[in-house]
Amino acid sequence: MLDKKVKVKAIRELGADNYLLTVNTPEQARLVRPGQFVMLKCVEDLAENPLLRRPFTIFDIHRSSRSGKPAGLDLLIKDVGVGTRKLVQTRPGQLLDCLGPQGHGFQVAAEMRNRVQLAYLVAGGVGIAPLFLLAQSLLTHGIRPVLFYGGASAADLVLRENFERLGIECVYTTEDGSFGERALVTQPLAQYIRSYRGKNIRMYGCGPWGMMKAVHLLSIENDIQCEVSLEARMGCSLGACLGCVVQTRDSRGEEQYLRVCQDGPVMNSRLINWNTVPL
Amino acid sequence: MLDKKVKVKAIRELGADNYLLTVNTPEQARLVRPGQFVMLKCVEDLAENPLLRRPFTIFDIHRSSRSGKPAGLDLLIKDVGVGTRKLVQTRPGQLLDCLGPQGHGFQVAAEMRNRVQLAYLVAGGVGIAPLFLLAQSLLTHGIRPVLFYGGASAADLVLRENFERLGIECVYTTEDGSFGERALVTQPLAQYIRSYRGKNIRMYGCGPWGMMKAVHLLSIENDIQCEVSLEARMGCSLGACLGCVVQTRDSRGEEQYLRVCQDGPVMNSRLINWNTVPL
Amino acid sequence: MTKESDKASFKAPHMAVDIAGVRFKNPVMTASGTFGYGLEFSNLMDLNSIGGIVVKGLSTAPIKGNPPPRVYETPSGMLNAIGWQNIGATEFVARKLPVLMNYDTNVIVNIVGFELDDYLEVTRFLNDCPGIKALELNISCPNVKKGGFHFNKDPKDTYTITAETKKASPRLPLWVKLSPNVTDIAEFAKACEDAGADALSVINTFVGMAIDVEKRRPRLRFMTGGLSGPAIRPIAVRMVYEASRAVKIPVIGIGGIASTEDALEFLIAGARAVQVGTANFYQPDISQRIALGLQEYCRLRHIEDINELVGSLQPYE
Amino acid sequence: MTKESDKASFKAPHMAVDIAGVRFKNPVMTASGTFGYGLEFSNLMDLNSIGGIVVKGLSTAPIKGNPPPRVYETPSGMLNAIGWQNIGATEFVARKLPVLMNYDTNVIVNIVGFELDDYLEVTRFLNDCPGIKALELNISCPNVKKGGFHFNKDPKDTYTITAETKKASPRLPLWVKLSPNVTDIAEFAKACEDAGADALSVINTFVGMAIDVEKRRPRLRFMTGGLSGPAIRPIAVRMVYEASRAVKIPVIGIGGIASTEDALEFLIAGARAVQVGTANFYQPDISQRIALGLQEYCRLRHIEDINELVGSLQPYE
Ligand SMILES: Cc1cc2nc3c(=O)[nH]c(=O)nc-3n(C[C@H](O)[C@H](O)[C@H](O)COP(=O)(O)OP(=O)(O)OC[C@H]3O[C@@H](n4cnc5c(N)ncnc54)[C@H](O)[C@@H]3O)c2cc1C
Ligand SMILES: Cc1cc2nc3c(=O)[nH]c(=O)nc-3n(C[C@H](O)[C@H](O)[C@H](O)COP(=O)(O)OP(=O)(O)OC[C@H]3O[C@@H](n4cnc5c(N)ncnc54)[C@H](O)[C@@H]3O)c2cc1C
Ligand SMILES: Cc1cc2nc3c(=O)[nH]c(=O)nc-3n(C[C@H](O)[C@H](O)[C@H](O)COP(=O)(O)O)c2cc1C
Ligand SMILES: Cc1cc2nc3c(=O)[nH]c(=O)nc-3n(C[C@H](O)[C@H](O)[C@H](O)COP(=O)(O)O)c2cc1C
Ligand code: FES
Ligand code: FES
Repeated sequence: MLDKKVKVKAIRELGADNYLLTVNTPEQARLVRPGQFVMLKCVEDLAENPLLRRPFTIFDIHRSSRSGKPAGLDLLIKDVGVGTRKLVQTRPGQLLDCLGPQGHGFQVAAEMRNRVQLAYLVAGGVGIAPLFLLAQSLLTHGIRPVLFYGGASAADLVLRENFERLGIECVYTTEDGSFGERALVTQPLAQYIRSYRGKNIRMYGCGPWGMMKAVHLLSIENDIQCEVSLEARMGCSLGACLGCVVQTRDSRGEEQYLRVCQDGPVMNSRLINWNTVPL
Repeated sequence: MLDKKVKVKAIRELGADNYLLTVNTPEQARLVRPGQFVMLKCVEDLAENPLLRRPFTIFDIHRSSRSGKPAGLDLLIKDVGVGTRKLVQTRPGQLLDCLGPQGHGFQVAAEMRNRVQLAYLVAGGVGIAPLFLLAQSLLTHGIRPVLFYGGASAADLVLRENFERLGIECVYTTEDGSFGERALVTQPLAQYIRSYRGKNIRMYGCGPWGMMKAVHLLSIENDIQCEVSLEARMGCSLGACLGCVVQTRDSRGEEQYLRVCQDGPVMNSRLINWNTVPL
Repeated sequence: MTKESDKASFKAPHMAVDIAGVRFKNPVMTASGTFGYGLEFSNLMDLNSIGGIVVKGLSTAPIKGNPPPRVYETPSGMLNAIGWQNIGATEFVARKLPVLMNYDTNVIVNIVGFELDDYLEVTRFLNDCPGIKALELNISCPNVKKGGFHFNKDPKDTYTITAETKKASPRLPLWVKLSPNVTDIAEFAKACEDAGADALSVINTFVGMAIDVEKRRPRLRFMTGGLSGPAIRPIAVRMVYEASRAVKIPVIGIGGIASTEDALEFLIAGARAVQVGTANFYQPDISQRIALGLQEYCRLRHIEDINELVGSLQPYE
Repeated sequence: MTKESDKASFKAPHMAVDIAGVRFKNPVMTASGTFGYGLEFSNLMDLNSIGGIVVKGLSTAPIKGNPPPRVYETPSGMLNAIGWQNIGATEFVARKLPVLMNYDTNVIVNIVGFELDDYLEVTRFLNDCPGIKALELNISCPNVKKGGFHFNKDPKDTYTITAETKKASPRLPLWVKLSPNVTDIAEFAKACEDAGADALSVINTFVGMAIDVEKRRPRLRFMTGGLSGPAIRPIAVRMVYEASRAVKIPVIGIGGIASTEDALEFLIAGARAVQVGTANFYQPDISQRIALGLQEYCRLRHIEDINELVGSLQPYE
């Protein structure tokens, strides 16, 4: 984990208030594991509002076009409030405070090769962000990812071409039917689970609390290991403020608050007490 | 007085942290009298720090190059803190909140023509700002302005060409002797006063409290009417908050607090209790 | 959606609130000391658009106020130590009130004093003036050396001054404006209610201080000043919540309101109406915008009467 | 300029301060709850660069804390209702303290409890642990339903708990951390001094509240939370000024410090040292930067000893 002043290399509008922000930071880029995030703030007066940095998942590692070596980070940012608005209005050359990579990412280990055949990646909206590095990692380990990507409307399904370019199967759903199936993303997911019963499958999800809860329930019903990436309001991302906790239950059923920033953001969905109020 | 969202037309660096900011605002430009000011804030989130707008004197009326009609305002801004920094970092096209023209300006009346021969304009640093429109107005009324312009160093004597282009006499002083006489501005001023004794003279000043106090004392010694433009921290500029007051004495010697924003910024120097602490 | 709620979306929501028998066309007012005598803003907004104007604190005779510097900006807030400079109640009634009465909005007068008798004198005088809708007793201004503030340190003193002032204003409703610089605001709220106050204004400013580290001098000549602005809003919302639960009389929420959403926080916490203060300085028409914004909020959510919002906070179980 | 002052500009200024017999290499510490157990920041700054680290409030046994959401950002500040989640003093002493002791900085432990006995138990335990330089008695955290906060509502209770805790820590200096949610901080400061406190930490957070106006629910699950950050700084500076004038024991200034200049305000107001809180979250090495900044300030102004600044405010006559 490093704290760097990084330069904005590019900022691309993706529609539906989404932006792809690329920052130059080779040292940080080299450390990234799938599912990790960085904390960003515009470098101006330290006293600017909002005070606190904001967490963003690392969508992809930006590589030098010449050497192919890690040169920076691609971040998907949806403009939803005052902090994100400032970030999406930055221009190339501007400096950002960037702390990371932070957090506990997805478990994709060498021993999964040959044992796990399929991985269902489930995304809602900007929840797509952690799944791209994950998909690449799964492919490296010989595991076939299938993407289930849901949004309110076609415009919300940003960056889907990136997944298509990996040559993986992608299933899209929208609430208004403007693209893919008119359904919640869990509907095709449930069908796939039924058709591929018997295979050794893993599930990975990132999206709104309600969607993740539904994904978790499917994983329980079908006895599939499932990891989800969580969101929480963060103070520090360092494990120090204890502001970002989620209610969990350990194997003995003991309630405990775990820190999304350090014990997560990716957690086994069984750990989580899904009957709590999200942020 | 109007409250407008105005567009930055140009911003020019003048050196020594000074900038000339031009904003488009024909309606406001038409109302300006010499010595008046506007309250500016970058239009972003209303909640941005600093919260309060900042006062800036109107240096000149920017005129349409085609019609010659008032099209906007030229403002001299010195970067001294967080609010001015934000303003000098604006770019053409950006919007500012602009309230004004505000305040009570210089007294230059038709009846002064033929009665007053000379006007001594005394400026320290950005105190030059109100004197340019004043100089123009004096010339219109057939009164000869002489400018006494002091600064720490040559670089502080910004926009002096504008006065020279009016064809008026300009006397420069710097503390380090890098331009003009190495002196306080009041030294040549005192000499001029001595040499032109007998003429009907007026004095007008804008600059640091200490300089204005010295100018005032010279005016008293020599029985010259003197108006100064004052600075104060302002809340509202509307006369409502009573935050911007200066301690004054009326003709009967009664102490009273007058509002720099409405009763000033230009006041007869004899009104002011110069033994008080400036902001 | 039922037909009723569809119809409701076409009906303008009911925005009026009642405070001690006085009708306010909407729950938005401007706070004392931040809106002058009202007329300073008449070119910049429509004074008819808001429920009321609370004018600058008035004493019987004019007060000179504190020496400058009187204001200083702090993170998301400002300090002020104006020190009750005002033109005096007589001058106000003679020159400002007649003009203000041309507007269709309620005029409330904030009253200040050094000793109990000062308060009673100005109260008796104003009680007889037509055009004033209520008096707001200011015992919470921290910016005078000897002054009403000492009535807001012990609930017993608060009780006494409220009861006495109430007797002196038989015609006009009496609001008491409370200081946040206390351990338990509910205690003071109850003391006012018991003493006959008709409403509470919650809150005045926090006592604060800023220092020029070069000169090693206070930024304000008076040394301390009252902290206002968005910085204090979270504390103000909490105090409104506590005060409004402690009493039956209406509470008017004040402190850092700068947007419709801010105003809604106070209403939902329990305020019957709100006052906008410091924000008037940097956005002179903000009170009008908030009045419109509240109406829009209700309209979009099919809330027929803004009073439904008051105290509608749903705590977690 | 005399020759003396010319020479002084080459000498490094004396930056150490003494608090109840303990030497701090400089007056900058990190505030409890905002710096974890210190080690979380060891990759991001040099822990040896600051005078001390006040670790997260500890109880004898671990505490689970409050349900989320626990934090919410407000203008120039934040609300938190962590609720004393901590690993317990035993675990701290076994696992964190030995690592912290490798650094050349003072470790201070903030202690929390629900009842007097809880405080005494953890105090007795920590009093015997080498590597701890002082205890900071936290009776001012507003974020637990039943908890030490009630000891900071009446100076008599503050006196009692301070006196009892002091008896339980014969070896370690006892600092008492005060709440700003009181009418008169000087009264509480004096109660602590009379009860034998060795120093005062001024201030903890203000009780605040924020509301989600769409859901009409509190933003924090606990309903209220503690307001910290630059927003509260002007009030904190004033309280440090008042407290330091009321007592002879050292006062440690806390509240919204985010820059060297902010720290200087507190020292000049009367603080012997300062603690940096919320700013650690958005600028993890800020305490180190402030420690350096204070040295630079003294050097440039030929101040030979930082203690000269303490309480050096020049009020206007
Ligand atoms: C580990 C992690 C990874 C994330 N990755 C991404 C990402 O890759 N792309 C992306 O666009 N967003 C991501 N988010 C969410 C992002 O951090 C928030 O959208 C952002 O903090 C909102 O800041 P704001 O100031 O714009 O919003 P605010 O004005 O503070 O709030 C606006 C809205 O955003 C919600 N919000 C605020 N803070 C958070 C938060 N920390 N997490 C979730 N929602 C929040 C609020 O509830 C509110 O509805 C991530 C969050 C976490 C915790
Ligand atoms: C009527 C009037 C006309 C002015 N005209 C001009 C002008 O034409 N050009 C120009 O550059 N400046 C002018 N000023 C000064 C300008 O308003 C201040 O420099 C500005 O407000 C500082 O804001 P800041 O946020 O950058 O500084 P801050 O960070 O708030 O403070 C930095 C420094 O500026 C000083 N300062 C702060 N506010 C004021 C203030 N209201 N007046 C004077 N000094 C202040 C402070 O004492 C401090 O030393 C004028 C001021 C007034 C009252
Ligand atoms: C410059 C200024 C002057 C004030 N004068 C008065 C006053 O005369 N009487 C009063 O009761 N409150 C006065 N107040 C307090 C405000 O009415 C209000 O209670 C306080 O500022 C909090 O609201 P805000 O945060 O919206 O400003 C004054 C506030 C400011 C900033
Ligand atoms: C997230 C958080 C947790 C805190 N936990 C504690 C604590 O355990 N014990 C304590 O005495 N103070 C605690 N505090 C209060 C701080 O130590 C400090 O007094 C307060 O935040 C004001 O300083 P600041 O404005 O610099 O943050 C906490 C503050 C925050 C923001
Ligand atoms: S964000 Fe501070 S502990 Fe997780
Ligand atoms: S700035 Fe408010 S009265 Fe002058």
